[in-house]
Amino acid sequence: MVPLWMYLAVAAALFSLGVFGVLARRNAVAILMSVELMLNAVNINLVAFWRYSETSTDLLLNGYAFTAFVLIVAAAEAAVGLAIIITVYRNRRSVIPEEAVALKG
Amino acid sequence: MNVLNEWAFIGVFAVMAPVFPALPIVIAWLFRPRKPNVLKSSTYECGVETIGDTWVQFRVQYYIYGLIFLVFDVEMVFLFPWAVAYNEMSLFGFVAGFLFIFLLTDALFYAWKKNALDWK
Amino acid sequence: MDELCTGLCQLLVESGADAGLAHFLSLLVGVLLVSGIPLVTVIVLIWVERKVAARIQDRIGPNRVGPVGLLQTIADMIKLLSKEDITPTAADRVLYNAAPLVSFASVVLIWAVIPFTPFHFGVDLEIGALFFVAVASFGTLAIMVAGWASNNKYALLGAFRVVSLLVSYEVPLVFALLAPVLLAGSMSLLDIVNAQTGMWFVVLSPLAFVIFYVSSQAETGRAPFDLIEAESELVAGFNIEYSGMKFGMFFAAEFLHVFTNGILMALLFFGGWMGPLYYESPLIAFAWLGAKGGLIYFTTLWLRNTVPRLRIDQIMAFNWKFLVPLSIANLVFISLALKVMQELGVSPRNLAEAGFVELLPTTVVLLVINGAMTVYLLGLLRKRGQEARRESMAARAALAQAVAD
Amino acid sequence: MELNAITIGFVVFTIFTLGGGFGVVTTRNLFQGTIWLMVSLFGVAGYFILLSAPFLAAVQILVYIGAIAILITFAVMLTRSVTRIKERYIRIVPSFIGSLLLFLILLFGVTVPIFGGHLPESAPQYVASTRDLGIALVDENGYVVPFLLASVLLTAAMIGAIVIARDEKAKGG
Repeated sequence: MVPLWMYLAVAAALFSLGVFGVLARRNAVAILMSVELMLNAVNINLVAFWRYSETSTDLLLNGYAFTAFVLIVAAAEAAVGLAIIITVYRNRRSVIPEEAVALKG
Repeated sequence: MNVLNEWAFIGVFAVMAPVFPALPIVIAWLFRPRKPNVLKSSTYECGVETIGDTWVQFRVQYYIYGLIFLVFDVEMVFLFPWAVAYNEMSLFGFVAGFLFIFLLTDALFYAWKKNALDWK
Repeated sequence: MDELCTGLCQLLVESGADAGLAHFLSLLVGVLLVSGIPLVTVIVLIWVERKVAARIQDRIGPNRVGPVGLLQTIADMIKLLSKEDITPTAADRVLYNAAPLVSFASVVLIWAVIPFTPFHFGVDLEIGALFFVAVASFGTLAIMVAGWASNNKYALLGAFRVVSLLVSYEVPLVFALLAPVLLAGSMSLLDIVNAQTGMWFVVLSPLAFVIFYVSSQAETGRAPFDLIEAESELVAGFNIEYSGMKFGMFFAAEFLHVFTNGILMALLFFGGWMGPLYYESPLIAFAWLGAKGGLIYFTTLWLRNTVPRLRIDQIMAFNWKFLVPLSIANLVFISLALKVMQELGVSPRNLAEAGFVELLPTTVVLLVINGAMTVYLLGLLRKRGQEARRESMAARAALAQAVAD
Repeated sequence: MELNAITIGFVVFTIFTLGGGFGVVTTRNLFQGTIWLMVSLFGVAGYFILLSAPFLAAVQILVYIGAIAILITFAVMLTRSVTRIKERYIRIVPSFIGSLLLFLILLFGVTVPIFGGHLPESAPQYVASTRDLGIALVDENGYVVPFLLASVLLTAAMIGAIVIARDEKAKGG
């Protein structure tokens, strides 16, 4: 069996990759993809904790069910986020978030 | 542990599955003639020269279909555990599943009323 | 590891092989045995497809190579070997070459979970029914990749249309798939077949079968939904830049997918290997499954060769405004009726242990519901058809008037 | 760690997950970036199988590779992201240092000290099945409220996205 901390280490690495992508990438679609990476890193953690904790015997499905809900949220986020990117592109011909500053004070 | 044994089978299968189509392609690669020229390997557009990017702008309707599909895909996936547990479920759980379906059907009818389902 | 190591694996260990290696080798042999079935089938399928198409179109079809042209596919493969394989300069080479492999592999992988007889199958996954839907989504992505990597406007446009068609028809497909899962109370294909001992699911929910049939016809890109092959509109679509063996792989994948869907429908709705004397020998069970799957496969070929192609707006409207609401309504009505009957004690809770007689009341009620829905739907379709005809006649009359003026 | 199916699987899926993630944040071409993202998420699905949650793995494949990949591709094409932006990064150095620091803190400040030796290395034998999840999802003591809220969220997301993305003045293309 692979020890728990290895899963957590991989999840930490994936999360950091996602953070780097969000901070450094210019294109809004790439930023959205990096956010998906971060969400999945969280999912690895949730499932790993669920699997390795003693409570999984008595139907406490917290980790399992939470992962399912994170997936739903990720889907909703992708749908709305991409729709916003498309609309901003249509109005401003740009997919760079720094250039979409119309709502700034 | 037995469950993982099943998945080991799937894993080996998944590794082997692309090998089957790759074999004839590799064999063909060994035997086939190679006479490339500029015209042959240019983009095929019925003989007309290619103008501009391939990535021409597409209509938004594709995205809207993809979007509605995504939402229904997520919904359907979570109806599977509901359907599997159907026989052992309390009446309350059954009704909750129904509510889940109805809430999403609402969204479909909204899209229908707004003509978002029309191909234009 | 020991309790897992039986059969061939045990033999290998006893003859002195390393346990891990023996385990791997026995898995590999299993995989080769299971995957051999679709790989041999696909060679025959290409011949069947051409022969059936020829007969329907009043031709003879392949009849030169081998008896009744049976070896035609082999000859074609040898011909394909000698064909030059052109990769366009503008293409993304890695993705361009990977797409046909993934497309074919995604279909072959479905066979890992198909039970051939009660005792012979690759694996019986707990999530079997979901597995084949998930695997099929690789095929959709492969088409998208093929269209993009070709770097050709027609290929990309074709891929976009095909992909939006495929994802659209996946919705009714999966909603229809929920009906057998709900009736059997399990996603394992073995459990689903066993639950049909008393009554086939096609009798319990005929509408689910019809929806599944229509949407799987669309999923495989067959007429009347054959936008993949719309030669007259998109010069063949996403695979336009492909040639030689890679082009052949896309087609082999499509042929195999059609037959795979036939087998899946036989398993999900027609009781799989159930039939007279199936318990006598696995061979008879296997023959029953093959016969049912083959018959369904034949009807899809028949349909493909007789109906014309629809326009994309018609295809999309048919899916989203008819098939999807229908599949949801079907699921709602079936689950509601079954729950009411279960609470009243008329219907057994476990279909696998219920006999034919016990299931009779359930069957009658579900059939009546399905019949009522069908009558209503036919009325709806008739009305819609009349409206469409009136509209197009009015348009034609207006045109004639304009010309006369 | 001994060499068996699980450890081999773990190594393979780690390569998929992190390699794919690396591809996502470095590739210039966003279509290839989408494919890298799918490679990474396929690796995550593999982890779910190793962790005895095959249902979640199937959901992961269906939702991400079946739907979100297609959606991102459509969005990439619609915004012509593939060809338009030449420079990939802004403020690359501080971002790199920041995320590297975050990783080191997570690994050596949290994961290893807390979970390195304390939690059991072996997991419980019994694993909940999809049927258990189905019952728990709609149970009044289970997750019925989040389950229905998720449905509301999806409805809202769909309606919102349609309103945002729809173009009133029809455009050809």
